[in-house]
Amino acid sequence: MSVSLVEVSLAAFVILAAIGTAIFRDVMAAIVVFAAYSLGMAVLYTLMLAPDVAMTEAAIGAGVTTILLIVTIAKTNRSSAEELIEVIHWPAVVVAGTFTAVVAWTVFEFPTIGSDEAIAWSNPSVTQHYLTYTYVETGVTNAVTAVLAAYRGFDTFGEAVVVFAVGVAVLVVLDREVFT
Amino acid sequence: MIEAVADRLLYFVVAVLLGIGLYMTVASPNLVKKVIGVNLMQTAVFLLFVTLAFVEGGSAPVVSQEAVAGRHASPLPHVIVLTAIVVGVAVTALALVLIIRLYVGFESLREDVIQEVRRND
Amino acid sequence: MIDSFAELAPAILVGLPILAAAFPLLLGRLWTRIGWWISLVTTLAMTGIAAVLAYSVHVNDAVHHHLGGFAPPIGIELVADALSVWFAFLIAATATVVLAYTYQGGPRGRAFSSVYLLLIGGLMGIALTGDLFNLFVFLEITGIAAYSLIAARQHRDAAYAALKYLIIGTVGATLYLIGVAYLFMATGSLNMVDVSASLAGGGSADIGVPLYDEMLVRAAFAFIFAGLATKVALFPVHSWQPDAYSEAPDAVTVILSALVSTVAAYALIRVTFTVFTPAFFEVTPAATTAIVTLGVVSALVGSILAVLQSRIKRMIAYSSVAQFGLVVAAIGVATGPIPAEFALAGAIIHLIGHAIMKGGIFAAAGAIAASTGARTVQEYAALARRRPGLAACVAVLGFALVGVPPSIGFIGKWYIALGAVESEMWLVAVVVFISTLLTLGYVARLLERMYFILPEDAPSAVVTDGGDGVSIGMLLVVVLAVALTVVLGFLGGPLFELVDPYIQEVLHG
Amino acid sequence: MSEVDSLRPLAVVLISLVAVGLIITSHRRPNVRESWSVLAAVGKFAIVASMLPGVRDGTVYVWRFETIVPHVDLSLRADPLGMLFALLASFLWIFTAFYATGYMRGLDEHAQTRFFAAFAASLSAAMGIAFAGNLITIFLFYEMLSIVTYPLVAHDETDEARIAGRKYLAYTFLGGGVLLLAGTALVYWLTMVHADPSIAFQAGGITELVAASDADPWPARIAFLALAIGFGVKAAVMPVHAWLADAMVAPTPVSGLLHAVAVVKSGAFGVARVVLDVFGVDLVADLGMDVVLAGMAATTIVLASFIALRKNNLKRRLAYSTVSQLSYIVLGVALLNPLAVLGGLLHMPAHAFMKLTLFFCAGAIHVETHTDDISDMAGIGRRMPLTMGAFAVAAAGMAGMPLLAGFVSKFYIVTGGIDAGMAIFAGALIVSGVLNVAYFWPVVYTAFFETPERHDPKPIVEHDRAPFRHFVSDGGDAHHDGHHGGPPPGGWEARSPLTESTWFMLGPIALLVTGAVILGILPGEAVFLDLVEQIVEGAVGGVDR
Repeated sequence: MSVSLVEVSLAAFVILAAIGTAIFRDVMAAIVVFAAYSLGMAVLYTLMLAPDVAMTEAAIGAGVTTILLIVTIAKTNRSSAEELIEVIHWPAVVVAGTFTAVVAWTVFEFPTIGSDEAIAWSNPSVTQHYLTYTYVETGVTNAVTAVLAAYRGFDTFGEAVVVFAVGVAVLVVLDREVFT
Repeated sequence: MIEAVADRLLYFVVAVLLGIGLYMTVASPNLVKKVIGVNLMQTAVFLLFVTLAFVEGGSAPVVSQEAVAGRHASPLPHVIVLTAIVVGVAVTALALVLIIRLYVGFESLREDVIQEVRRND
Repeated sequence: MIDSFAELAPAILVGLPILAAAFPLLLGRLWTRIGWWISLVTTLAMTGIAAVLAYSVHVNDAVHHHLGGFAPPIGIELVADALSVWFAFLIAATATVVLAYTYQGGPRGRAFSSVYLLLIGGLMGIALTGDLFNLFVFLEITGIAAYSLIAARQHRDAAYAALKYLIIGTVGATLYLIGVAYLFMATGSLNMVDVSASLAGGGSADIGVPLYDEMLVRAAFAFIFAGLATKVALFPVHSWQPDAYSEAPDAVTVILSALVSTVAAYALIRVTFTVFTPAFFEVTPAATTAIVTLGVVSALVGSILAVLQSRIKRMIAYSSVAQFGLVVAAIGVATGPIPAEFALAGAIIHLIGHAIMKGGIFAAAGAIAASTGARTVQEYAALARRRPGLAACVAVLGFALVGVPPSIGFIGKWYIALGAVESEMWLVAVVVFISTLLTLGYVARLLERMYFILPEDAPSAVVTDGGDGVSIGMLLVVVLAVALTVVLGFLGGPLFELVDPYIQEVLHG
Repeated sequence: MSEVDSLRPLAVVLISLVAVGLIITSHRRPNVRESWSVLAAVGKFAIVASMLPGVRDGTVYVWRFETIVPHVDLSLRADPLGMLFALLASFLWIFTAFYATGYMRGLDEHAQTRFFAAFAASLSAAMGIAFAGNLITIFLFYEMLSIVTYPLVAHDETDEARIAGRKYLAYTFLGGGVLLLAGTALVYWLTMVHADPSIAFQAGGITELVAASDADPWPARIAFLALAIGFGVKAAVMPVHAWLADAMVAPTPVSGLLHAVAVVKSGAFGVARVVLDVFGVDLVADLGMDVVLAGMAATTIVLASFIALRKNNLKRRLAYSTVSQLSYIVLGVALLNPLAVLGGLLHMPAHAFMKLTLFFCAGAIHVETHTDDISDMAGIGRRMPLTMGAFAVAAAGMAGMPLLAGFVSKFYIVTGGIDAGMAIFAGALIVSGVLNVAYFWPVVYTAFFETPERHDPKPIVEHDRAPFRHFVSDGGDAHHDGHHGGPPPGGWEARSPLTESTWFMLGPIALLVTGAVILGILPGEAVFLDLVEQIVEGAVGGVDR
């Protein structure tokens, strides 16, 4: 695949934003940069043919998460920003760098992006089954919706449970009761 | 080599983002930034899934009404990511509530300060 | 009759506690203690269902429940086989018993009941699911419930322990998810059985050649192992566990120590043997070496750290790090070149045994703290005079942990040691035996304090009056754990028979 | 040989466990409590004795329970070797039960209930070891014995007692938890190669083990060493003997019964089981392990005798004597020759009777006069004539004086050693005999032929160095009395044997020393010789006397 300029610049943007999030000492600044990062990711997802994911990321990653973070800062404190940039923790850089290097090393063994020979795409009983029979079996044209709601509805059930669990968990953590 | 990298560019982006996220989780003294670090790692994994679902010259996974295979991105990784995004934000919410409670208890969000206080207990 | 019921049972086991979790909140207005009763009814029903399911699986065959009627690898399945049913039963039964502890001992709120049920549902999902991504979802449900249960103790240290666990646990889950992504890239599938077949060259991917020597597959195993290792609390990613166990409310510690890491270790067994299978390790002996090494190091370091602790709950928590090290080492041994049935049996039996023993010890520690206020080794001085019954229970459980027969601790250790000998991994054998002495180191220290300190030497700061903090329910949990620990110690043969079908299946096809 | 299913072996184990419960529940009424001990002791002996005729006729009483691990069930078998140990320990417990009552009350000890309960429990464990039908079962009871004797060792709750207790636990768990378990696992694995695993005791050795060790002798050798040293820890074979001397801080009945009869004998008994019934004499010889074991035993015999010479505290001297004498048993068994095995096994009862007498004497002296050190005992024979008389007889027996119990067993070991062509090891016995005289004679001499005024403070070999002496010699129960014991001003008063002490203690002493004499004069009349011959017959082959 030839890499488009858009893709390269977006890649550069998210990496820079991520670095910014990591090094800005002011938490508020980090949050704002992180929100920009999420938006960058959402655009990347769109490029990768995942509009559903992109919309969710924009709404939840860039939206809800940012709001939650800001509320937290409002309830606590915004770390004083005498210096712009965090002190670099070199041992952690080595650890994280090693981790990145190991992952990058395995990446060379990956199928190339977008290859139709990659088994993740060409598996006849999974991806190809969804792409072929979704409408016949479920009556939905959006395969993502079909997988989400029908084929792997149990995951979605689990997802709903997670949300419910966090709701109740917050009650426990804050020692609150409802409906009393 | 260059071609091998170019063909897998976003995967390398994933590797770099994972590293940055891990760095924040391990090294950030501020608890809020630790949580952001965890989020960064998660979004990197999302990108990994979305990228591996991609197919060259394809379209979004909206399928035809016939039982014919079209050239669309694989829907399964997208579903995984959708679920994982929601799970991730839920966990983040819980983490932030814990952080607020910690701030009430320790009057700080810095891990080193909290550990110092705990040692002195 | 039983067969058709067994077909449904896995879905009921996972769904029931989760659905029931809504009711304590909804019906909370009616009656303040309704949450506890809902939990009790639910867990009792689950125990019964799990027992019937276990019986059915034992007599007939494994049950595969296709959720929504979509057969794997298209859909998700729940699998109740000769391994998972026992863990399902362990989860349900332990959840029921620990309720006895919470009746008086708390925490009690309605939200607590909900989260408790969600925890059980999450654990049940991990035990029964046959899908790699679905496992991740249930890991997260379990995690969220566990984090908040720890923070149910309204102390700032508990919140800190919960957040630490949350961050490490989430990173672990993320690592696991990366591993799943790699496996998906290699096979295009998420169903455990199908992925396993695909790795062997067949399955839905049907590539024709085994994929065991692919970098993708090896990296996938490394990530999944690393992710689950954080959940199991293996050294060096164990650091959340001592904080979590010692800061959580006592009842929560009991359920955490008995089930949470246990089920994570179960997931490790499941992934190692059902998904990757011994054939993978034959091609990748380095993986065996890595697992064994990490397990062994964890067993040694955990024991040594346990000896150094002064607070009881921390000491027992580090002991868990060590015991899980032994379990993981045994898992590693079982993947070795010489098929070691005994090692795998040892890992499974020691896992179950550890759940019973550790749950019992933590329950005893909680009861002792409730009645005397003693929470450090120092304060346990002359405890045998003040609380002879509880002290005796701690003594029995402690010796069981060391591996003194007759006890489930001995049985587990015997199988692990025998497995190490069988597969001629002498290092593991030596470590199993050395860990006996180290375990004795911290157990004996505690027992000596309890039994051989004259009352006048005992610190006076301890509350010695009353016994009002202890309820019958607490004692029941302790006594039950002691009884099970000893009785199961006589049943090593039958226990082996129960898990043997699974072992034969994964080791000999 | 026929096997008969029977509950009697189980009853032997359980009876004192039941007594433990009764002892604890009747803790407020000492008389009732002590009568449970005595009743259980008598009952236990009665059940053991009831099996004796059957066992003599070749019957083996067996009780089996659930499979603990695949192919191994929890089983108790009353075979001749087990009977030997069980008979001995249960018989001597009767005396000890009386003696302990007198001793504990005489000193008004604390925590008597715990003491008697743990005591009864250790007898259960000892019986379990005696009758265990396989390595797992014996391991189970071996660990149980370690645990229930720990409270007895640490009984005083002083720092010294606690340290001794820790040392004891560490050593016994090294032996039990680590080496025994490792050895058992190895044997299980070795026998698994050719057939179903088998770790049940068989007179003459486990057959499958022979085939397994033909292929590669090293695992079998390591298994043998692990098992032999594992049991050797309790038998106090050097270099794993150090716990025994420290454990002498325990009350004397403990030292007597447990550290001269039940515990240490269980170790020696275990070694005998391993040599005779696990590996079998032929395999041990093939593996070349007989020389190793015999070498360790012979070294222990001589070295421990030398150390005993240097001990001033009477109980410590007795303890090192025990270390030395136990290795007689191990040596006899290790020589593999029928006569030597006979002698070794016969030394079990012989040593038990004599050493128990000696400990009871030391205890009686402690209770009556609070004297623990030999240097303080000049002329004490006047004060306690019967006690010291019994002491002199038993000590002579220890040294191997003819007509006493020790002579017969030593005679067989030496003869067997020469027969087996290992005269050098037999030589160790002769040397040790001389040393026995050297360390026991001064005690007797001091007691009877010296007075505090005319006491030669310089013994044959110098005592421990002064700076250490106070601590080292502070064994026994010294903390109960502010002073250090020793003769009252003006020397010991003379007392008649009838009034020197309570008959709770004197009775057992008198009976035991009589027993030691009978064993020496009429070995054929006491049941032990026949029993031992039967064992040797089954495990080694005919005894040609």
